[in-house]
Amino acid sequence: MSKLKSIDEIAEKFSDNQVIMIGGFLAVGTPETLVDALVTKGVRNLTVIGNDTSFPDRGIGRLIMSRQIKKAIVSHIGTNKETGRQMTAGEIEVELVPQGTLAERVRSGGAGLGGFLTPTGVGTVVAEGKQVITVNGCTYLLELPLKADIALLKAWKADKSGNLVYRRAARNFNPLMAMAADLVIVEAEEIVEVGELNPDEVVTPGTLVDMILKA
Amino acid sequence: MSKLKSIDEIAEKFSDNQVIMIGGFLAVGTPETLVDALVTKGVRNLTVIGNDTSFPDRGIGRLIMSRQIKKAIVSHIGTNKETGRQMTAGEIEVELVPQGTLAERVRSGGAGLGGFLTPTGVGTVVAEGKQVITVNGCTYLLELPLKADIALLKAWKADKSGNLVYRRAARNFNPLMAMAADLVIVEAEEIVEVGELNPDEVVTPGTLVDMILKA
Amino acid sequence: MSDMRERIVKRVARFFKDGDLVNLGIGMPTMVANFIPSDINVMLQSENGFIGLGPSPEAGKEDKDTVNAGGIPVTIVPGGACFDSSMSFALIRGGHVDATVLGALEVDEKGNLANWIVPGKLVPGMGGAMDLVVGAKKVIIAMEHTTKEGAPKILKNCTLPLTAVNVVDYIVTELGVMEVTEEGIVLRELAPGVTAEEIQSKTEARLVIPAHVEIMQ
Amino acid sequence: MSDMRERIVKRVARFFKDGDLVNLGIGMPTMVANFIPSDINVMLQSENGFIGLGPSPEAGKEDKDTVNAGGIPVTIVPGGACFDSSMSFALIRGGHVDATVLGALEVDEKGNLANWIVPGKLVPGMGGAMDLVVGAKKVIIAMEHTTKEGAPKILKNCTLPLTAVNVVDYIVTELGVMEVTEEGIVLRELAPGVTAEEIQSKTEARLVIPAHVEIMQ
Repeated sequence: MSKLKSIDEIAEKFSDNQVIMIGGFLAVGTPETLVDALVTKGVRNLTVIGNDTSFPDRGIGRLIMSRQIKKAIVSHIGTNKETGRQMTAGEIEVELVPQGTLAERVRSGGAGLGGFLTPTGVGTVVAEGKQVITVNGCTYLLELPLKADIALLKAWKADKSGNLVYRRAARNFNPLMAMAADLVIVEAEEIVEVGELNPDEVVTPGTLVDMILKA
Repeated sequence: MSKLKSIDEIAEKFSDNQVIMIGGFLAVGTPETLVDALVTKGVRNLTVIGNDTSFPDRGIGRLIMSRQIKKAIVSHIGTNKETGRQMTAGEIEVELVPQGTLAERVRSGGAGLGGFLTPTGVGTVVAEGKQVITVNGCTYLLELPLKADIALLKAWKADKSGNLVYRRAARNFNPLMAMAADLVIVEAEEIVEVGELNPDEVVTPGTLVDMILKA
Repeated sequence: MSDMRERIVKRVARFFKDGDLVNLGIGMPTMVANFIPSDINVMLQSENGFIGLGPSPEAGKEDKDTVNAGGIPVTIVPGGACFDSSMSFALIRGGHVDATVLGALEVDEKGNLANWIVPGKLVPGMGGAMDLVVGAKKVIIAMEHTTKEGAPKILKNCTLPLTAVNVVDYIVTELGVMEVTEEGIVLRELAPGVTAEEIQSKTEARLVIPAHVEIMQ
Repeated sequence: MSDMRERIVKRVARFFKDGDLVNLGIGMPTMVANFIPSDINVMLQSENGFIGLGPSPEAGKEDKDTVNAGGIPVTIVPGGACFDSSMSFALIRGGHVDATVLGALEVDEKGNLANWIVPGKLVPGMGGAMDLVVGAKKVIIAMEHTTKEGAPKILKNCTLPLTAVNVVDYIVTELGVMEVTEEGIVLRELAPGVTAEEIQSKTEARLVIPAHVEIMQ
């Protein structure tokens, strides 16, 4: 069965209350066409996991502006003042996670780990409510995995079986999220035939990808 | 300062009692020239971390035969009967680690994590002496990171600044070990100028590599 | 390959669905690859670092870097992908492998599995087996029903050191197909000419025998 | 750039050694790149996913995928390498970054740092700062010595929510260079024309002043 899908077939998968991971770092490496489809469909009460809430007119920032997000799990909201306003007003919940911890939590979710010990955040508000574990005299926080119903990813090239290659700084969270969601949807700048990618250059194996859209 | 070194310059770094990680899986992706140098120098009481003890005439297997190893931390010894004999006779210590746990322990060491929770090994002898942690109703073992004094790695291509590219199944533990040792020594099949590798194809950034040998 | 083994691996191959990612253990499980139905696309993972395990290369065309987890030269099919060992086991532990097929020394009613060590004798190490059986969505044991001496291998309780607890989903032997459930080991299929009494007589665990048991094909 | 800021970033750049991997925070720390001595090779990491951060591209040659952690178009120098966010922070947390340069709202005698949140006002989020200061081998704070209102930022105890505990190694301001040690904050260098009394008067923490203090260059 072909993984190449129309935007309508993809939009069918969206519904209220989903947990959605969205690749990108300040919208670089964010699948804007897939975000368009989320905005158009108007699903609500989403929990969104991503690096940041981007800018008001790009990526996750657009879902903040359209008020479709109930909770954002991100490392940074400083580039989109509306996120801070909604948070302060109690309109949305924002869980701020150190960027390295966020990346590792997504990786843990995808890798079947129950969590990991990190020195990051020890002695700060990030430690609140978390188990503190000492190993060989060093203190760590136990951080737990993140998973999602859907991952929306951006790739540079995809082959028709879903093997993905990324480009420069547009890689960021995309390969991690490809592992951590039940349904993985990719927007690719270029789609090539199976066999055209060198197996050594593939970053995300096609088996992880469910649906592919030409950007 | 050039990272290109002679085998003699490299051998100077070896000494008794070191903890050495050696890349490879059944000797595929193992730097045989660097193992040669270890054997020739005859350093003893080594702790070796690798996937397996290979075959008697290849890779880590040769260090078993030459009796330079005090302790092996590996996932498998079945292809080298001498390892089992030495272990049973109490001549060496063998810590058998599930392969995925071994890979993750090396990764943890390199990534500055204090450990991770894995479901692998729960309810088996692997769990003995380890902390068992329950998260959201699931049971995990706390596994601890591994680090080494030296990592001996094999790459397909290296540029002169140490950026590495691997080939096919020869990648295995090499990129993980590149992160987890104080001194990282690489044997490369081909050495190219800085700038010849596409930044997107580099798997191990050159900053991690200290010494490079032409295979 | 003996008829007995061929029957086992042929049946195992029918567990797979189109699009599945499958990891086959060393030995008899490896042979399952030869019987995957041609109308479905199944990708094989080799835990030493790639997806897209293909057939043996022609003589003289072996590539030193392209081997399976047993060190045997293989090929990578179009659409394959290579990765490091942490990614390989992230795929395995993370539930991205749809099925794994492994041999066993012992299996028991609770789905416990022992297949990596015989104390005082063979200590090869667990390799990737512990991760595979914990992580794969479906764990299929492919083995001869009894030991060479005729002793049962499907037990009430495993006696050997465990590979993992409560992980086995299906057991396929030359006598039949069994499913491990909360209610115990359910007999799902019987090989042609084998009776429920016969398979039970060679099994220490009590088999749950439904009204309808299919013929194993 | 003001003379004051130029003095700070020039001095920070002299902390680096040949072969160092360095991560520069957003704002004043970014400007340090322009003053790295030409006789050493320093690679810059951009935590959004690469090593080999280079200068801005020529106008019209911007590449949408090649931006720094502030989203500004940059270039990648020959010898650069790209990776995902977990690798980026494995490098950072794992101690593979030799130095990081960041601004601060407050630093204290114990090397505690507050630079990510002003309760009730600015809540941008910590981004990668918490990982960077915990993981980098050397943490260098580059900041103006006091607030715009003239209040000390180098305190006995931080009052704002912390970024991390006991992580700061050096503080470089327009007035001098200080090292955080077990014995407290030691004054290492004074800017030309600045006296120990003056820098202490603008610092809440008690400075340890050795017999010999260099002139900051």
